[in-house]
Amino acid sequence: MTKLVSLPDAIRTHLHDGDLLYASGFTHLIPFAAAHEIIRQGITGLTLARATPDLIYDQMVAAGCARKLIFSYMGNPGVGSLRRLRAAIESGELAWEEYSHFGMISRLRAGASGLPFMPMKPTGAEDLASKNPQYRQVSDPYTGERVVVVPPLTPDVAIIHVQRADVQGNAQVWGILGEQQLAAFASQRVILTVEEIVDEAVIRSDPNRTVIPGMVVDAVCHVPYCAHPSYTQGYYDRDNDFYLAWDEISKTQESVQAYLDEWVYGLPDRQAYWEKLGPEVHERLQAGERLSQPVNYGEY
Amino acid sequence: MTKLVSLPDAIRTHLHDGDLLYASGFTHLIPFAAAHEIIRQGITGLTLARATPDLIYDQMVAAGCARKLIFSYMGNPGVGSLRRLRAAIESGELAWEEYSHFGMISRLRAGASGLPFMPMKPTGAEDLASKNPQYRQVSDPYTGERVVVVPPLTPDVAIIHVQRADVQGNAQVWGILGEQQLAAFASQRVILTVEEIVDEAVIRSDPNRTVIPGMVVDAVCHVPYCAHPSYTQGYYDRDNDFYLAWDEISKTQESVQAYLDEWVYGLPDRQAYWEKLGPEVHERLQAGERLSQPVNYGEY
Amino acid sequence: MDSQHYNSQELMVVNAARLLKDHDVVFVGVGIPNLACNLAMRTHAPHLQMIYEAGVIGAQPARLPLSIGDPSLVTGATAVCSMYDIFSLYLQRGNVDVGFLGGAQIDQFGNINATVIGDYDHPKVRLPGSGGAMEIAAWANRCYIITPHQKRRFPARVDFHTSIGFLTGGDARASTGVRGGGPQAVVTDLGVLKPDQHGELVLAAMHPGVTYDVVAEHTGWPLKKAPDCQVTEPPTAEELRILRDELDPQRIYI
Amino acid sequence: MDSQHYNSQELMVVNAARLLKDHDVVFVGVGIPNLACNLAMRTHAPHLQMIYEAGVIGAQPARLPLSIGDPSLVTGATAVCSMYDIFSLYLQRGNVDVGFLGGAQIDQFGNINATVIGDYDHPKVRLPGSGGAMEIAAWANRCYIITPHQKRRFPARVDFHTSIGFLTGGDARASTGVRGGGPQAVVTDLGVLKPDQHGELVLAAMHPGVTYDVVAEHTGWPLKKAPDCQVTEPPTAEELRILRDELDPQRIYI
Repeated sequence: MTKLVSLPDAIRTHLHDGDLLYASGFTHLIPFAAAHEIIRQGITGLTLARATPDLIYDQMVAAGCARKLIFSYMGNPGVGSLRRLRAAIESGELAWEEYSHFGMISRLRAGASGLPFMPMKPTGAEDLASKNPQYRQVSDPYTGERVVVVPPLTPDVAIIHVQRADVQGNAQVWGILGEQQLAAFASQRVILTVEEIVDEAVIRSDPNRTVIPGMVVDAVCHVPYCAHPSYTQGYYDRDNDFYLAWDEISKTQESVQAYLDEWVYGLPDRQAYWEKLGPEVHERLQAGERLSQPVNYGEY
Repeated sequence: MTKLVSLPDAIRTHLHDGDLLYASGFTHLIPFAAAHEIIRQGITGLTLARATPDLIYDQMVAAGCARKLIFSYMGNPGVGSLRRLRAAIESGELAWEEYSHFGMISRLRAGASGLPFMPMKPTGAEDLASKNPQYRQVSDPYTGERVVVVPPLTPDVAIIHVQRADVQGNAQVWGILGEQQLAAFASQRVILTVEEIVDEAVIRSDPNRTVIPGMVVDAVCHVPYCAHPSYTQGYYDRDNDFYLAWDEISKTQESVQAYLDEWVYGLPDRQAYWEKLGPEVHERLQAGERLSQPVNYGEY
Repeated sequence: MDSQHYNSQELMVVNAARLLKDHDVVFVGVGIPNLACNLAMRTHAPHLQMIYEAGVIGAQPARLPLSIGDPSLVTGATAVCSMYDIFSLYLQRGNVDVGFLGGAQIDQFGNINATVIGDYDHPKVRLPGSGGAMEIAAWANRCYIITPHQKRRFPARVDFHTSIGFLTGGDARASTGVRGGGPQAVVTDLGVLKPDQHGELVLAAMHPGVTYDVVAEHTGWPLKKAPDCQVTEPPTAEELRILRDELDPQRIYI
Repeated sequence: MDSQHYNSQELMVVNAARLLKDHDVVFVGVGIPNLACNLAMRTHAPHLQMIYEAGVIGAQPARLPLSIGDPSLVTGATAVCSMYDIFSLYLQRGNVDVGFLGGAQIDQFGNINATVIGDYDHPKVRLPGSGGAMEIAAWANRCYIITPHQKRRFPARVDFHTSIGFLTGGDARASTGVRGGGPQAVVTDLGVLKPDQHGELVLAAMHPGVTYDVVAEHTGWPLKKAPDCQVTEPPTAEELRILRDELDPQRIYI
């Protein structure tokens, strides 16, 4: 039973104004093509959750999609600041809710596991908890000591980019795993963007590689190069030059608008975006070949 | 820095009378050879923890190694009862502490994660909790509802069988994963028994396959066929005939003693055991070839 | 092929299979429940998905698995995950539609004892214990029980609550906060019991040729008869053919 | 190769590297800490193990990683795990010996602010926030901070506790129940600060040619001098060669 649909159709069907969205991927597999489609569809009022908002949410906030941000590290990784987010927070335009990485991921772990909360050892740093009432405490019933807890995060929609999946949404991921699996299980609806659609037999040849089972997936979209300027391990490299360039582009709302006009509104889809990047970029981002050695599952 | 030692040396060095031992593996990768070595060395007073005690603990209890059992399902999987354990519990000779599967595994999850407890949704079945004071409750600080919790399990020693590892103990597992990873991280000392020692380059060709990192491993023992009569996915099959045969053997302490005399005390090591099983068994347990399709990690 | 004659095991498998719906996600053990799922998949529920507590999803075993951890379940499956994940991400999260349960005792309110006969601390008969049953009974959307119909298996009250049905009936189950709907049917070799609106198991159907008196005689509480008590359709020739020729040709479980 | 001359970055990398021990498991970011670890591995700590908060263990990157999630960290690593697992199984469990920290402000007691300048709700300057720093500061056995020595970076008290050092000193840190030992050294371009027995950062060493007055002038509290205050050994020719020729030939961080 195929769940294969176009990315515009998947966004239209599953994501609505005002939803809580988790676009997943820790530096790796960030679904930029989906963000661009959301921007093109003019969806607004979203609460955007990600451990690391990265450029993807800097762009979505600049485009007016969001009313609130839930995050744990708001930097341009390896470069510096996320200027549009920072400006929106400093000006009071954007609401936010903040965690440490482990607090954020523990929220997803609770959401994915159907748990009412996840405990964490205390860190002694209480300023953030004093500003975020979602951080609470319980008493350890074995020792009487204080334990910090966070509640489940259960997004309306997760968008998750993966290397390969079959048309039913059984998805395999390698390289940095981030929060891909937890985001899928925590969310009400799951849109998968897929670098390569493969036959079910490929998935079944290595079931331990499957990170997300089709049963929790609502839509499967075939979107090669979806993750640029982030990357897809084994398919293309991280575009560090663009991460640096964004530091310039994002200095003013005007230059961001010009970027969006040219690279988002001015293009129909990711294929056009990738072509527009041109052969020099394609060449620079090529990933060579370094194959895993196989394992034997046995014929029983 | 190699951690390669013989199994007798690893047991002698790391396991002591009275220790809490977790011999890992959920129907798959059960380290029978290690249990036989422990029996041969006459180690006693152990607390034996396993979700499914299986034949491995039935044998160890019959051999007098244990004073207490921690478990969640005490059956001979697919066959029936574990007769020696049952007799030892019914006669009052063996202390025990009992959980459901999720309670047991949550204890390992807490132990492996450095958490003071793990929460679980209530199941309404309170008879077990009323008999086991390790089950406690906390109040959910978000809803006021009751949440069931269990404390960390942190064994003195875990023994974990894996398909392949390098000499530093970086270990890869496929097929049923059970509690292999959690047992390793939860325990103070980890003995790895390994079906196949491979070059570090094999491990590094597929880092996502690594379930246990060398940094938590104390000893690496090369023990082919360690898991018989359970199995090692892709290397040999489960010996269902022996699981059925054990139902007969274990009917009396005398027949178990005869079994131990012939198959444990009467043999120096696993190699002798495997040879004694003979070509007919070898043939019957052969696993055919069904290889995983490779993935590309990329040359960057 | 003799479709006029069938044994108790075949009768239970066929009636259990009919309770499953297309697209159900089923938490399944070995033996009878496994056969019931496979029969449903080959008849009215082709999209049924089986998951095993060992952490295997979408198994396509080339042989009849003899334990829930059989290697043939893994080869060719769509996914494998750890035991913690199968219980948390799948079962506790609410991703399981159907669970199968069994035990030495099932009582008037569908509570099950698989732990002990007699006193817990000084057991007369020590049984295997919960395994995953405590959680399956609480968190699967629906549960089914398959068991031969014998009076000692159906006491009015179980000695020990390994897993719960409707406790003492009424809103007792709901008040515990468990999410699943509890046992929806007990399939036996005499008929099918289902909970009434108070959670009490009543006779919902009898197999062809079985009388109420016989079922009542084999039940440890005064068994009520549902107002719309049915007679089950006998196994069809096709159901028996699949079961005998395709699923268990060596007659291990049937 | 000019080993008589070295810049501030090189000086900090070399002095940070010397704090690492063989067999240390280090939770490492990109940039200076990454260079320090690699330098230590090529000199006195060949068995040092680097883990990244992205979930990578035993990386052997073929190029200098530009983000903590660089694909070159993964290819050829010994293990990769999820973000939840790296924080729970490794960091919270106590498997990390050393963490590196940084931030806009470091105070007298080694507390760090990487969150906000001014009021949290109405920020004057909004900084990136904790990331994993809150947990690293609490749970790694030892922490090191590497930062240029500027007065605005070393206030007496931070505006916001993103991660803790010794709080207000004395037993304040211990009473929070955190397991790690806290910041053991702050390596700057002027020298090295270390906590005294009360948890106050004092001047433990000055780099060659630096005077106490200069360091004190760049520090936002009355800086005490440790009784055994040292002068650091200048970077050796070999350290500089490895750094310049092998680790950062393109001079991205040095």
